[in-house]
Amino acid sequence: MFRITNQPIDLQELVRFVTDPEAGAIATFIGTTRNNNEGRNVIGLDYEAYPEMAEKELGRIGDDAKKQWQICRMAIIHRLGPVQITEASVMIAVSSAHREAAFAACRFAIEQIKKAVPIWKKEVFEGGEVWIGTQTGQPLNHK
Amino acid sequence: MFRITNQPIDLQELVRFVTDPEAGAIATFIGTTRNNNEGRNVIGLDYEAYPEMAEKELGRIGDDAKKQWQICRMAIIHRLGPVQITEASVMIAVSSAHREAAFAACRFAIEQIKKAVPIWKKEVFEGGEVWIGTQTGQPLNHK
Amino acid sequence: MKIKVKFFAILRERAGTAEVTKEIKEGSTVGDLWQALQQEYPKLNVPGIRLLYAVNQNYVKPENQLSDQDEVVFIPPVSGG
Amino acid sequence: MKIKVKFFAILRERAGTAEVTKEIKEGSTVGDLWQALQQEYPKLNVPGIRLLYAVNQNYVKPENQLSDQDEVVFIPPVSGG
Repeated sequence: MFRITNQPIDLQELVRFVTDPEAGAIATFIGTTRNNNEGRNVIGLDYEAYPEMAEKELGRIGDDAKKQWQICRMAIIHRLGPVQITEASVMIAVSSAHREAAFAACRFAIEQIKKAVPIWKKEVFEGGEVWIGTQTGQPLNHK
Repeated sequence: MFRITNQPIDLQELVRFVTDPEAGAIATFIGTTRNNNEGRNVIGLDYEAYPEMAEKELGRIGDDAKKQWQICRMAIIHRLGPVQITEASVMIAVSSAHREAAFAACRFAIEQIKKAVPIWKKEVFEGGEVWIGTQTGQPLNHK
Repeated sequence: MKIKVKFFAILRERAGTAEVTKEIKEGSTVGDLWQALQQEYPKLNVPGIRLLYAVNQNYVKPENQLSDQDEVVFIPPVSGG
Repeated sequence: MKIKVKFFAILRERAGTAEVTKEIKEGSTVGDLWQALQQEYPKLNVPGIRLLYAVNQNYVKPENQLSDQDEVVFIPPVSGG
């Protein structure tokens, strides 16, 4: 299950999806909006995506993870639109027979999301707003 | 929140507990009963603890994690009694400003639980039952 | 040939539109299209920005040649998660 | 002096009881107590098992001297998680 949504994400849905009688471990990751960033008081985040491609790239992360680790099932849901402090913007769940694979694939997924999935966040802070990553001009590699 | 329980564990309860406006990341781990182990068809697991000491040791894991990583909040709940296939025996949740600490502390917690917390599982499989770890006689270090 | 261009995030705000159809000559590359768009929408030139390029929802290099009806997106630094 | 001993998991099953109170002489160590218990409950001697020792809910070494009313647990290899 790899999708984007405009609704709050339900962790139980992901965990149910990856539940598997062959699995002894489920690792999950939740990205939440935190109240500060680089010294700014953050009011909230606002996410935008290139939807068709974002879902495709999330699925590709799943495929890549399955090539690298023995995992049972994987789910990623990324939320779009405004996400308030403490709310979740992304949730990942991975099940596997043994815990090493679940942890590794879960960590891999969040790193890849931050590198390669066409989703952008605008940070709304006290005194302004900014598209994160845009000013830094960090080089990104072509895949 | 560090405790043992005879009831099914509620992941939402742990996630709510570790939710923190200073946190940008929550990592969780769920240990589940899997339908096979070392070639045996597993019917279920049955957990027993030295309860007062188990909760104390879980709390110590939390203290040790806080010394090693910058984490916001942490919760561990371990279930006792029979745990059927796909059900959870243990859940861990850790929040932190940045994801590295949450992942590391979550991983640390499950490793420590398996080493130092006085909880035992009996595996009930087709044809018998066995206290896991007992026959192997693996040496354990004094703390 | 006709190319559908979608803008997201900072580029959507700079262009003042989320989608345009652009007429461009046969054999043009993604890089050529970007040059042409910057003429038309000078604000798309964000100082220091490093873009990725997608054609029909796949990442491509700027040398990639376009075909009629392609969907092209210029991808600002992603920041999901 | 009186020592409260609790048994768990395989040792509880082997002892056939979850808790006993054992009278033992002043100056005895955890290791001494274990020897005495094995006399009384020969089945506690599980071949190859490696135990840890807890007194009043803290891990201790077998040389640890006991005090009256201590609570002692012999901890088989743990397998939580």
